[in-house]
Amino acid sequence: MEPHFSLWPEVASKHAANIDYLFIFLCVVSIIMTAGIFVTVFWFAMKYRRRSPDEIPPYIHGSWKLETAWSVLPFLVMLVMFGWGVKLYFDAYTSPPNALDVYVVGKQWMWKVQYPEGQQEINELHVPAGRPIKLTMASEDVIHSFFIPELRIKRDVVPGYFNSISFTATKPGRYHLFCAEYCGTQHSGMVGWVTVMDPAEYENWLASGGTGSMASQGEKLFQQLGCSTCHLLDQQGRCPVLRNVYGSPVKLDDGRTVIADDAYIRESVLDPNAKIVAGFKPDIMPTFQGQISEEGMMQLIAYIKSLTGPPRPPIGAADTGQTYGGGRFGGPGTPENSNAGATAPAPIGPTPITERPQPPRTSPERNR
Amino acid sequence: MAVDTNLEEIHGPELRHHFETPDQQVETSTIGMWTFLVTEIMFFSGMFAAYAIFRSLYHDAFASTSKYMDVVVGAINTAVLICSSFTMVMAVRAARLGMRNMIVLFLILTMLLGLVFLGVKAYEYHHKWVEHLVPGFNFHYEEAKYERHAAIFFFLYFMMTGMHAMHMVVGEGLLATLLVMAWRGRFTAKWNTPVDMIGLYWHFVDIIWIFLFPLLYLIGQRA
Amino acid sequence: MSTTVERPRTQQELNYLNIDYSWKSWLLTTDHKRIAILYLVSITAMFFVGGLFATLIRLELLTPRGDLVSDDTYNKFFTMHGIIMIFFFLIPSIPAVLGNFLIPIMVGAKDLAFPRINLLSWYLYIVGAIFTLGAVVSGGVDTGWTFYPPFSSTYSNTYVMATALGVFIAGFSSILTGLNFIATIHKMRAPGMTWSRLPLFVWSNYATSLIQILGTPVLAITLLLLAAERIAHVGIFDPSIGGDPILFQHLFWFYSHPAVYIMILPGMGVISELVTAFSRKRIFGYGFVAFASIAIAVIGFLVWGHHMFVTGQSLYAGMYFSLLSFAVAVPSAIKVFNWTATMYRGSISWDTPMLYAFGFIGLFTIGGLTGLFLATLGLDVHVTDTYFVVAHFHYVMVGGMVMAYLGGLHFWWPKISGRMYPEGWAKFAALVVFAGFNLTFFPQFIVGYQGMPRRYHAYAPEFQVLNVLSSAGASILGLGYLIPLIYMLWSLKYGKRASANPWGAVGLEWTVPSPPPWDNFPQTPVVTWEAYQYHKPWQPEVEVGR
Amino acid sequence: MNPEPHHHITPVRTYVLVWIALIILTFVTTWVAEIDLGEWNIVVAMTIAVVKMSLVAAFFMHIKGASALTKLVCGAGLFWMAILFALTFGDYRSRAWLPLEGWW
Ligand code: HEA
Ligand code: HEA
Ligand code: CUA
Ligand SMILES: [Cu+2]
Repeated sequence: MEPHFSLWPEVASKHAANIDYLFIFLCVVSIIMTAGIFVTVFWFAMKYRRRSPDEIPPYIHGSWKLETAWSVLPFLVMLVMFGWGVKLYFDAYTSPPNALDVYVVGKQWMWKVQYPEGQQEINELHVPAGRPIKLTMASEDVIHSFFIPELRIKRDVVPGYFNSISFTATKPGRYHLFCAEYCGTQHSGMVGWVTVMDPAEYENWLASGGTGSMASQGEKLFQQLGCSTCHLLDQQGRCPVLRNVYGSPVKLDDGRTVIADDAYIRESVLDPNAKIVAGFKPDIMPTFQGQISEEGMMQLIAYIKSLTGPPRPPIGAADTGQTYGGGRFGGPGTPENSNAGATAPAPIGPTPITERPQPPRTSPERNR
Repeated sequence: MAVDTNLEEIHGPELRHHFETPDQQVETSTIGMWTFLVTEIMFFSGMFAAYAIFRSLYHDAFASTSKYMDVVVGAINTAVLICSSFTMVMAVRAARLGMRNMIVLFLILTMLLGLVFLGVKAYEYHHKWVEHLVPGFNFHYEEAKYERHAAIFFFLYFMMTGMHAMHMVVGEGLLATLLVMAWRGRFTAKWNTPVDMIGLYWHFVDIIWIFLFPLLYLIGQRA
Repeated sequence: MSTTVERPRTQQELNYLNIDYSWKSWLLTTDHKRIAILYLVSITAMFFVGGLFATLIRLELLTPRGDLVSDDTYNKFFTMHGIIMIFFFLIPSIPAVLGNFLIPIMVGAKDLAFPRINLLSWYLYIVGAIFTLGAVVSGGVDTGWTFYPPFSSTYSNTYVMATALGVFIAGFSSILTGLNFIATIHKMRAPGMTWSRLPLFVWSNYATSLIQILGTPVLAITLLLLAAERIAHVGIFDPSIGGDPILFQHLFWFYSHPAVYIMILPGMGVISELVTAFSRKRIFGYGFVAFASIAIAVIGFLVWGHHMFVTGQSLYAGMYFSLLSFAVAVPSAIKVFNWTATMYRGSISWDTPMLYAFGFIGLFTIGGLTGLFLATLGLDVHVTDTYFVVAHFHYVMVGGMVMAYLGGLHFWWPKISGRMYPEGWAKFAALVVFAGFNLTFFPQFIVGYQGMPRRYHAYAPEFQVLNVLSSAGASILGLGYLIPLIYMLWSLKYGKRASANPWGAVGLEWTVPSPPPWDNFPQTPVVTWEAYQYHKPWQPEVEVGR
Repeated sequence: MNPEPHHHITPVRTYVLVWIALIILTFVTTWVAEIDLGEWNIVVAMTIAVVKMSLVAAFFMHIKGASALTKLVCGAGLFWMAILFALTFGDYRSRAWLPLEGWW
């Protein structure tokens, strides 16, 4: 991209425009306040400047009325900022049900992006214009932060957490992707590009590459790791059947009900005893702590997500020489999520806000 | 820390030059000491908060640690510390009455009880080492599924009781100073601020333990 | 016949400076005024060390490519800049120098409540500084001043332990200063010096002390836990061992947000003194201004989560932290409005300290208002961790607190040193600082909103223009700081001798000679007047100078 | 006036009674822990601890009869500790909440 100088970042989504309006509102308030104070100070300083060394100015005690006015009025203005800010905050951090999923893993010092269809990219993100996108993000090592200034969105990518963010880019173009949370030596090199394409182009791009969908890679992993020996696809094995589990409520042995979302599956793999499905015994499944990278984890989740509808035969064979489990740390039991299950009352659903369950989707719909 | 807070007063009954009256001096020391105790509360609250969060997140793992905690020993140690608080307050009372021999007697008792506490604590630490319960250095947890989270418990256990024990050690040092001063007959019914101040410190350390005991020893006893 | 006759020193002329010249009399002093001088010297040194790193940062950022130093080196620069400036310069600046010197005099006491603890806290500061500087010279530290795990606990292989230990120790220095002030203000006030007659500088330092004693211990324990985690590779922050990195952020900001008020409240106190003295007016709404300090200290403890809006903290927690952040802005607003109102119908002189006060009011307002941008949830998502934040906090810390510190230093310099500084140079320097400051940091708001992340060693080329402006400003600013250093030193020997009350200001500190005698007051003063009694002839019932 | 400088002397009897109460409470808390009260175990344990703390503070540390200032300082410590707990827990507890239905 040509370096060009501008004072305003590009506006590439509706949300970005909304943030700009809020920003402008605050600027206007601030300029009025600052100018008001500057002008008053200098006006007083000139008008009442000391004219003789032994001047004695009048005694002014204060005024309740004024004090009340200049406490309450600014606070009312601030309440507007507050409410408006809350609205846009929830916009950025909750995703609409029809959002396209993209999975992002941050590690020192690169961004790895995976699409359910199987494309993988490094330091690049391609998205169609006009469609809501939901990024599910995890970190292999330290805290990073996924930041696209032109879309005015950002969220930390915290090890041990699945944080997510959603946006709908409207303007095709190439935009900066920055890591905004300090993460060590090449923090400033952990940058990339986001390409917003119009939907047709995006379809072409999607079709052009890929080594099999995330779900199929997840399936390979499912077999390599030996999950498939206990979690039989279509009949009850030693462990629960996973078909149609994703996004639906699961009854636990302690009577609670939780929704099987990304975070729940992640926890169940890394810390199998944290939540035991009703009717099963604890201690059967070993922990996979340290054996699955965050990318692998996301593929597994995509696979489990794809297990919908009536029973069907398994896809494809196992051996592509892909290795998994390279992460320095496999990731912990998510404090966020174990807590979620422990505390939230069933009807509301224990799912962290960032991980709202979505209706299971099949691949065809995605390729539209 | 506490040593220094009180050095101020340890140096002598004479009125220091910047005070107007002895009363002012005593009141100032008192507020200083209480303020210091507030900083201590905040110091420990950081750990208590961490403890509370993890206990709520990993409840079962935390409860599973209880079988490695000797409740009887813990309870006895709690009682020992309470007794030492009692002897301490008796020393303070004796100081207020200016009874030199009683001060000395009760200070010695307090120190002895404190040492018993520390001795028992050392025994417990040793036991934990033998049982491979020292995270980072020597940790192996029987129930593998709880290993990671139990390690957090024991990390907090050692941090909290360790910090508490450190305060006890400092307290013993302070008591020793008091003892020497009392022996030399420095405390009178008119001036005995150091006994009072260090008494406050000692009771505070006792209070911390009053919370540590149920939080660390009694989580999963009912199981 | 101009032979100077050495007059025999009489008892009356002895002051805290010339009473004894030995090293021992300085290093073992328990006189609050001498300890203030010890602090003054040490924090000035630390300021220039921090400033050196700032200079290197700005040099690197002249070009988009990371060409001057390597990325690791740059990371160490901003870390050490932040740590030194915050923990070893700004936090002790006004409290430990001006507060130490003035609070006992202002309340009519002979010394702080615990003089030896006061000396101890200086030594703790020095030991902390030695550890930190030791880390700096042995290779530095690169965690950012915020020490976020798991980077700091597991990944960084720099001198994290030594630095954390340094900050830990300096923390106790800060705690002891706060404790001393609280005991002093409660119990050492002269007869008649009621709470409603206290100078606002004392009020604001009282509020600061509250934060120091209530917040700093939490920082101490947090760093201790972090250190334990780093040593033993077990702990509670690193997620790979079951911990939670966000818990660290909660504990860290529980201290560090209130700490930003440690870094502004004393400055607000100074401004209240300056505005009244140079307008010869009672402060408008004394009760409100005094109470606002306490309100800031208390509410300031309820807003720390606004540093964590994008971390994965619950969105609802984000909401209450945001709302409370707006609430804490109200008392700051009250102060700004009251200072302005104080000038109304005053008799305003344009001496240097007042110029700094003008600077403070303007720049703090800008810094504070941009704080509101950051407290606004949706907006913070975009600007957090960008240069917008960097600009915000330099506006409040450098434009606010450093300005107040310089203003206060000029105002009380005659009292501290017994000499006047050169007014012309001082005015010039104040203008240079103001101009340089704005040129340095205003462009950063813009580049921040455009999306330039902070802690970046190399950046996208389109950000260069604004960065060059900023670096240019920084060199002007650096020069602006150098001038006062030079003329202040110069004035120690060549400055005009100051009278007891060169500004015609009221307040107990102006009733004692300049420099004050070692125990401040020959007899304890009895206070019979309100604070800022500029409208009546000033007849304190204390012996002036003799 | 501030009662602290001229301490009045508490009878030994009071101290002994408090001491006995503390010892008894220690046994009670140990004993109650063995009974399964579910969620209430922790509540009971903490209540007893708070009672014990109050006894030590009120009688051994002479908060009872101390100046208002001392009480205030002491209360401030507890209050700030409560702030730390409340706002931190507020985050952890509300992470699982969903936005209101129909936000979109
Ligand atoms: C002296 C230090 C200081 C001070 C006083 C403040 C004051 C404030 N700060 Fe700032 N802040 C910092 C130092 C300081 N800050 C630092 C160092 C950081 C970065 C830390 C890091 O990450 O490294 C930071 C970061 C920071 C953040 C986090 C940004 C991020 O990382 O995403 C936020 C978010 O809410 C914030 C908010 C505020 C607010 C609301 C105030 C308020 O107190 C301001 C109140 C004042 C005013 C509002 C101005 C006067 C009012 C008026 C003139 C009235 C008129 C007003 C209206 C009509 C609305 N600050
Ligand atoms: C008290 C606090 C304080 C003060 C006074 C300053 C002062 C300055 N700061 Fe700093 N700053 C912080 C606190 C402070 N800062 C903090 C907390 C951070 C965050 C760190 C982190 O991210 O972890 C930060 C980060 C920070 C950054 C962002 C780095 C990054 O994110 O990559 C920058 C960049 O411009 C910067 C610049 C400056 C400049 C130019 C000054 C100037 O005001 C300094 C002026 C002083 C001098 C220049 C020295 C004295 C003069 C001379 C020795 C004369 C010779 C010099 C010349 C002629 C040039 N600071
Ligand atoms: Cu990754 Cu910064
Ligand atoms: Cu803050």
